Amino acid sequence: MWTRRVRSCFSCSRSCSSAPTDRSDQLRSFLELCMDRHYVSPGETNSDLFQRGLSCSYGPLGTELRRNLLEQWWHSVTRGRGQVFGISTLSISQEQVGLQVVECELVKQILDQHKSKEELIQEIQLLLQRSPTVRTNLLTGALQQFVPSLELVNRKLPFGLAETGLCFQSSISNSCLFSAEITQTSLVWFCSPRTSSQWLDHWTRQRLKWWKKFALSPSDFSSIEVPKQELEDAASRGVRILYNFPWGSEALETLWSRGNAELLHSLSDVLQCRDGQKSVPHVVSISGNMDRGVMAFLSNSLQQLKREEGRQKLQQRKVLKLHPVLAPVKVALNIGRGPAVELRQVCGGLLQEFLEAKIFTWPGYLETVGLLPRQYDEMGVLFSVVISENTLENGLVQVRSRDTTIRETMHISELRNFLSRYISAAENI
Amino acid sequence: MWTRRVRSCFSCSRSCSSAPTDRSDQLRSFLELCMDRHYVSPGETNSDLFQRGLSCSYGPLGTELRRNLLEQWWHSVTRGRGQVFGISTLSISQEQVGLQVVECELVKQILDQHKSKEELIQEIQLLLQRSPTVRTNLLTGALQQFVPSLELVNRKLPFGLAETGLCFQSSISNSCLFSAEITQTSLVWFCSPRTSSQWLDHWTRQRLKWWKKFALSPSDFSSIEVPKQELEDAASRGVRILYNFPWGSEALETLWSRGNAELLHSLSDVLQCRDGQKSVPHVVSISGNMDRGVMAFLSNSLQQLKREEGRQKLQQRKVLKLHPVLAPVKVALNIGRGPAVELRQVCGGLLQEFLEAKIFTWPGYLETVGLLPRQYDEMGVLFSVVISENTLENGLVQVRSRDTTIRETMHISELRNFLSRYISAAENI
Amino acid sequence: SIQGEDSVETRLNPLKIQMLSKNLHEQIFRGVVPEFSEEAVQRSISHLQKHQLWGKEASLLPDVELKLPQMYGKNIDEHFRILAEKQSLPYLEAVTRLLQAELPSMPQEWSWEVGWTRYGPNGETQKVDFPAESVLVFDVEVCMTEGRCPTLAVALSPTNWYSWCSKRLIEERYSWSNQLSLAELIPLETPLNSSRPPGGQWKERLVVGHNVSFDRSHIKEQYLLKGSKVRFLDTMSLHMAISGLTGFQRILWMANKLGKKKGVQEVKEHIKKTGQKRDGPMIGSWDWVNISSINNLADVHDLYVGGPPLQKEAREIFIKGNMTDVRNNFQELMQYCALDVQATHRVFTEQMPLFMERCPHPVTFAGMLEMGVSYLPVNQNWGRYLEDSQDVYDELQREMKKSLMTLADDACQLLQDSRYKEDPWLWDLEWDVQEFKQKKVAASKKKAAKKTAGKQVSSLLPDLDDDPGPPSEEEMEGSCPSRLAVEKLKETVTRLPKRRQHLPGHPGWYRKLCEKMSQNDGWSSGATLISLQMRLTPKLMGLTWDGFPLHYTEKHGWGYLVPGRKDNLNPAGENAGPVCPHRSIERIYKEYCEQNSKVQPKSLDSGDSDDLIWTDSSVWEKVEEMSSLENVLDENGFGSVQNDTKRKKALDPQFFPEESDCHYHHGNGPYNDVNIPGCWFFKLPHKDGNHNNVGSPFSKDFLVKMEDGTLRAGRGGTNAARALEINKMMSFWRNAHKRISSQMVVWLRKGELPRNVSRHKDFDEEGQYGAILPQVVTAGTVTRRAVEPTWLTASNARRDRVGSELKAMVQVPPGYHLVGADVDSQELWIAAVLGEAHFAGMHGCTAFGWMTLQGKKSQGTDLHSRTAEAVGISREHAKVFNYGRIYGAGQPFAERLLMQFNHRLNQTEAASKAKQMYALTKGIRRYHLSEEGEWLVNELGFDVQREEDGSVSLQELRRISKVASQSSRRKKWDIVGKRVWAGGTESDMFNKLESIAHSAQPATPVLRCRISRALEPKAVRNEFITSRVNWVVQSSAVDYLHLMLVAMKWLFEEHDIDGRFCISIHDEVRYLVRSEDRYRAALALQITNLLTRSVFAHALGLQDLPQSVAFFSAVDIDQCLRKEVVMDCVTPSNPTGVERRYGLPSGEALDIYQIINITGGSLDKGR
Repeated sequence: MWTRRVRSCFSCSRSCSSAPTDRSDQLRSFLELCMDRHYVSPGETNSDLFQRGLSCSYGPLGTELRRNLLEQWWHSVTRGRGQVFGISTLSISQEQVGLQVVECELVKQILDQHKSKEELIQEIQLLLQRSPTVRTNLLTGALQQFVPSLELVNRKLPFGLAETGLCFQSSISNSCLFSAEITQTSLVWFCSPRTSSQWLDHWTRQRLKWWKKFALSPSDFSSIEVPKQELEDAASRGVRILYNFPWGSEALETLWSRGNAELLHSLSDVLQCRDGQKSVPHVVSISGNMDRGVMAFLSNSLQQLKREEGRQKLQQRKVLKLHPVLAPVKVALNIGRGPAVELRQVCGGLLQEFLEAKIFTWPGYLETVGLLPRQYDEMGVLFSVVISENTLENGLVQVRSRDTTIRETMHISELRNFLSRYISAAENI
Repeated sequence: MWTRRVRSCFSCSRSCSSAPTDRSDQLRSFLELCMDRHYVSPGETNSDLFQRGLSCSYGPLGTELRRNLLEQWWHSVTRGRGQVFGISTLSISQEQVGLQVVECELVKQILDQHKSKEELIQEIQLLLQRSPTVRTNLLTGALQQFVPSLELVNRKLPFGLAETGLCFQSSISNSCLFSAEITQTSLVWFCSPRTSSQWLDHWTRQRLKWWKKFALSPSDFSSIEVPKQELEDAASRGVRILYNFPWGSEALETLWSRGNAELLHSLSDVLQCRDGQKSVPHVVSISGNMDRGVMAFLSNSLQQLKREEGRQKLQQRKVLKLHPVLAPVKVALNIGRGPAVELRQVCGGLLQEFLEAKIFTWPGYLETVGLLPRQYDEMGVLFSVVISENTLENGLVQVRSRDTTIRETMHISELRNFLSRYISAAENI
Repeated sequence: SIQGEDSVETRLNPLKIQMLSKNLHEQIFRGVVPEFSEEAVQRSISHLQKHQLWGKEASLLPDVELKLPQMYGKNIDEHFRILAEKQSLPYLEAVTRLLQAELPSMPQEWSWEVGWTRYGPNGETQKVDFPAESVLVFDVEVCMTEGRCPTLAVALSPTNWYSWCSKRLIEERYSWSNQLSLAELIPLETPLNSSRPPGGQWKERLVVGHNVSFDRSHIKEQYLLKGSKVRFLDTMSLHMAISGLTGFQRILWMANKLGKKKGVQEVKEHIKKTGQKRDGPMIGSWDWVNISSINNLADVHDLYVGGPPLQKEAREIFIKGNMTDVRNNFQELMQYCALDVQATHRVFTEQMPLFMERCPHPVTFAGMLEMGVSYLPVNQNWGRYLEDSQDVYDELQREMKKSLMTLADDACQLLQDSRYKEDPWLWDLEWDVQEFKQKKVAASKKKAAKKTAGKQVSSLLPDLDDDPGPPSEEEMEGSCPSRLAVEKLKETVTRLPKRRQHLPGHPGWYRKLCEKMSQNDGWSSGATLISLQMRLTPKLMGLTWDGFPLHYTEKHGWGYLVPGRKDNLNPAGENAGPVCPHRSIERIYKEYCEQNSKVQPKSLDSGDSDDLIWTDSSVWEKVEEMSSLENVLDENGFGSVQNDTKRKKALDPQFFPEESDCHYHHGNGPYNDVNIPGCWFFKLPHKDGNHNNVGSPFSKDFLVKMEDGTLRAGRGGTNAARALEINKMMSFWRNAHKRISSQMVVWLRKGELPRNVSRHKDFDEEGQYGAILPQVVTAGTVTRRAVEPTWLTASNARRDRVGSELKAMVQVPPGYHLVGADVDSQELWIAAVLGEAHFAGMHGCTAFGWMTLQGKKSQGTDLHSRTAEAVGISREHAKVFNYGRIYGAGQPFAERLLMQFNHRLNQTEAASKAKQMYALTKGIRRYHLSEEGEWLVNELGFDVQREEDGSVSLQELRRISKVASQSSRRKKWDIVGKRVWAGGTESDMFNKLESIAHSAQPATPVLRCRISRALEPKAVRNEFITSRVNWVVQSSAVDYLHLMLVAMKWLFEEHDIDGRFCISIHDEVRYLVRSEDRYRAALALQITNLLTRSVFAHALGLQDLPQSVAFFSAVDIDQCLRKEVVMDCVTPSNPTGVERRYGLPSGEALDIYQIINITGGSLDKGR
């Protein structure tokens, strides 16, 4: 008789009792997974950027995940209420603070001109004055769009301006300038002073809800009021939306109730001759770091299931249980036993069908990219479909679910519909 | 009897017989329309950027149009074939050419330090060496992703890497550095040297087809081989996809058959000790300027219909006949006669329904943003729906089509389905 | 005004308890100086010494010097009589008018017209603004399915009939606003579109109705912030006061009415519920059934009026029908409503004399009128609260569902290699999978699979020859062959059965959790049907009890498996079904032990988990439930004592024979009829006793066990634990949201608000201001306590309960404050003062009284600390015991509670602890011999050991009884006379309570309100004693409240304090007061408390009052309703607290000294 003693013990990777070394092990294994499974491009500098919540070079799956995330953000913010308008502002401007973009050649020319020290300094200063700056946030651009947008809403409050885009950061370490970019999201909400605190609460709830919606364990997302001493200049209140990474909490999104000082400042030319001060709305700004968001969802959805097999062999099943809407690859097509050419043809047809229905499909049937179920699980692929001999005979395919690991038989004609409905159903939960 | 003589004269704004002043009039009126209808943010510098095919600050409709265009590009390139992978690379790198990002404060510190001229020059050079550079194209990043991607395709050719993102340009005019950003699309295609020219032709055909698909008058899009003398260093052949603007043709997308020199260069560390040269694939690069693409489609879809009213009054109907897939606003909801509160409630419900179905809807029923049919036409809104008394009684609504100006009666329950199907049908033509 | 310690004002009684300062005592007790006998003082001192309380230091309070308002009458009781009579005079006159009236005859035809119609004596009709008479019998009907707008109403005055129809009834419209405005409510005092009475004068008028608070909530003027002087009399409350039934009696009454067959079943069910055994209480006397009834109008009518029964069938149309149905049956429904009015009138006519006779004190009547006009101001934040709470609730629900779905998904993995067979929880689920069915077709010939070429030679770079180049133009244009291939294959779909199988590849249990995919939009994927209540959920979570996996059986409910059983390790069972993996269970438990040996076991008594802080009503409910059992045990005297323990032994599973027992684990079991190889089955403990089955380990009672780690999730990591946490967070809103969101809020327009609100600087044009009228039944229980389902039972805000900030959503309009206070340990003091009057007529003479007055938490001399210390439990738990005892709960209650607090306690330990506690507090039962007994003892020349008071112990009694039966042929001698308690801190109190309860006509000691006829000894003899004992204290607390209401009304009127009664929740009163008058109102409240306590002291002949209870420890001046003025009411739905979210700053909590400081001790305006 076939006997094997198996004990399974479900344990989450985020168990709190783990020692520091455990944690760094966890982190390393997490980063390796991200690189191995094409979320993040390989390379130490790159994974370092990723880990610090900065933009890094993403692999195909990471690129798609971030796209999906940004798409969901955009949809939830601009489509959730009628009065939010998407805008797109420039990432370089003519203000002379922060990070400036300088044409390398021009500097070299100046340095090469054998002028006096004073002239040199003067010329360089002139050059700097004429050089543009890259943005560090999306807020400034949105504030400048306040006046043109007023017409859009017939001067009625409240309304909001949404934008996503790259922002730049600099930090100096070892006297070396370290520049980095971040994929930011920004909603700038204009409202009456009386309601600004309520709106801050409203948006906090909405945003937190949004993050939780896609999470495997939503309780890792939380919001926290910014302590008084950490408030930025203009802000009267601030809230951070945090994700509890295994190595500590980090802010994904920050909401500020900024009053109207900055808006007043940016309106200074327009308002000069009017008694406008009073009627300048208050600003609630919501800005998110979607690079860190990508990391949060990857970290959140990684489930490590330990199972002890009979002979003391410890196996670990890693599954990236990304929300169906976020998961970059929805389905993988593979071939099983049977005549390869014909099976591949069927797969090609299915691939076409799925791609047209905008279902991101992994062409696992091409021997170039075929993978094992374990690998698909680590990639977070929702379903892997096996087309085999049997399919050619009676149209039946095997569909393995990432979440249950169960293989279900389905008819080929019903696959696309099943997948579409599965994904759209998940969106609505 | 109601008599009105209407004469409509379909005439394209790009009629060739127009005099130069006519053209600049046309251009001005086109730019005004773009600004008035929230495609482009107002301001002269901004419209100047737009006109030059550079990124500008977009209004809500322009933002959405560019999003739609990029989405279509992405879909067509990455989903069309199995072997194209989307990637996302960094926009700043450590190479010391072109546009450098410098921390303003650091330069000022150096200049303030009262050092000797030599020291000054040295320090500034050092600073420049340590400062990162912003990218001017997406190609370089893609070439760096070649090696990690090889694993993805199990070392099989051909395959491609797709990316969209901001790139930066500088031009020096009046000894002043003029920096600009462009929304670029890039497909970098790796293939065998043998097939590279074929692939160039293939992609030219595909790309041109794509542009034409969304055009009102497709013949304004064309492709042209780059003359030998204009070829870039490495390239053996080049093709430009042009749009014939009223003020002349400009390139929307450029395809190069680049050989393998650049790839070899970027692989130099990896390949050092091997005889790799021969087996390094050739590169076909396809890079597009989507800011100019936006302008091309806006210009292409603007139809100006003159009509003479009874008493010699000349009216002009301007319609932005954007392709249903690209049109930012698909439908506008308005209220007609009847109890405003209840009608607004119905509109609110419809708005929710449409937004959930991802149909961008203009909440015209809010008195803040309600517009006239003429204005909707100028915005390129596909349909405007009027909810009135009648709707409350029997659920019937009036649906006015942008393209036919005809008002059709429809039942409220069938609206969403009608819109969805109208849009997706247009996608497949 | 505050005097130093050794002032001439300071007065101490002989027991060194500080009394009222001299000036106050003189003003209140009018110079009557209490006198004490030396003997009484000595008796008190030795009693206190016995309980280690004599000589304890007590610090003195500063004296209070206050000029009280002019008082009436000879003494304080007369003062209150005069006040109450004056306040209720116009209403009593109205009552008289109604009672004396010769009623007009009922109209035959009702007028189909919006608004009020008056019917003349000859059937002529006239449209009027509202009925003008000063007294009305009134009934409103609402078509429930169409919102809360009143539909029609009938009123009857001594001279005319009236009818009222709503606009929504008469005018047909497509849709109506779901927000009610004043204009849509029924006017009784003002014309349409006006909120002022004609002539500007509000008149004192009386409205009578059955459950009139419901009708009141549909009356227009009642929503106005100030003005109306209409008062309400509720025939249902009058009935409760005259003939009310206890909860248990109500069930018995119904049983009796419904006839033997059905009735017996109901009783059985009740007995089962309350955990009694088949030989439970024998209800000996059923006399009370005929002099009482349950509360509905038909039965009340039948009781007081008799005659043909009321027809209530038409009512169904209002409950289930729509407006069209009402229109179609208009005349009939009007008639129905009018008949109810007529019946109410008849009931009232019969009740009123009875009520006046049984509750003779004018304060009772005046207090009930005042109680009937509660008013809760709300603003736009109410809507926000409802939205936020529901939103957060839905969010949590989704999260919980998600966690559970993940658990289900994860468990599916056990299907592989049949690993589920070794799972300690999931081994007995249905793991079968189905075969995929397809219509048969001839098998096509198999094509040989071509082997693909061997693996590519691994090299860094690609092979350039692989690139086939771009597809040709034709390939791109023509229809793709692979698409065709797929389309072709799709045709085989015809071979599938029409009805698709539902997830054939998934295990049976999982299949049941998934929705079938259908064409409609609602389908969602995954195990969406799973819920916490399902039987498999605890198993999916891998719940363990003290380390043992949970297991469910049909017969015994939830329990757990303890490994190690050897007698049923029968290998034959292999094919019979799933086999228990007892080795896995062993391993699980071993691991648990290893883990726990590392960690210090937590204190068994986990302390201040606030789930144990029950509301008064919930403690009483429990006591009442259990007391029906105890009645018999306790009151049938010594005879049954032995029997009782015997019976218990036989029935309680604890006393199962030892042989089948598990040697290392003690619990509720084992139940060896559950035959699981290798394991014993133990049941989870149940709060109502271990013979009850546990239906779900997620019920409220197990929350504590989860918190202390007894019950925990064994796997699924955060998912399971989080699901449990969420379950807790959702509990409040789940139970309450229906009631809360259906609260009827009426928003007032600007013109309908007083000018001081609409012109206040904080008035917000965009805000909303309105009110909720809680539907308070002024005397809703047999103790005449008020009853209302939402506000009177609302718990305080708790950090982990969604929506529990409910009370704080009652928020004042601009320019107003809420002024109110909790009566400090009201019931304890009432009980204590009764005992003191009984024992030595001195404040603080009993140990219990002394602790109530002088006890200090800091010195451990207060009641709860004492109990806690004596029994070794937490102070919070002790509180529950103490209240329970005073409510009349006996030892078995304490036993059960002890075991519930600490399940590791076995029955013997619990019993001994309970016994110890009761001996210390309540004391020991002693017996006085009856005349017969005395005669017998005398005859037999028996030497009896007696106490000073002549009582004998139980042992002594048994001895006498034994001797008596031996020496006489008579089988039974009735030798027991009075039973008393002795030796405990509370013995005298209980003796007093019992003496009241046993008296022929039990009445409250202060206002002399008699107990319901259905509980008088005449009707029930010696039964329902617990209820009667409880009634003494509870009903006196109601007297206390009525006294306060009367005093407050007097002070408000006398001193022109602009405010109104808002609500009273148990021992708490709140008034809505103009902000400028708030400190004077606070002083008024303090004086009210002083006078009320003094009435109690006066009525009990004490003629003095201890300083420590004379004033409220604090009066709260606040802008919303909350337990403490500094509470921020942070909950998951209000995460930032009320201050930040709603802009509500902390209120002030002022003691008497602070108030005197602010007001200068004067109630006068503009001091």
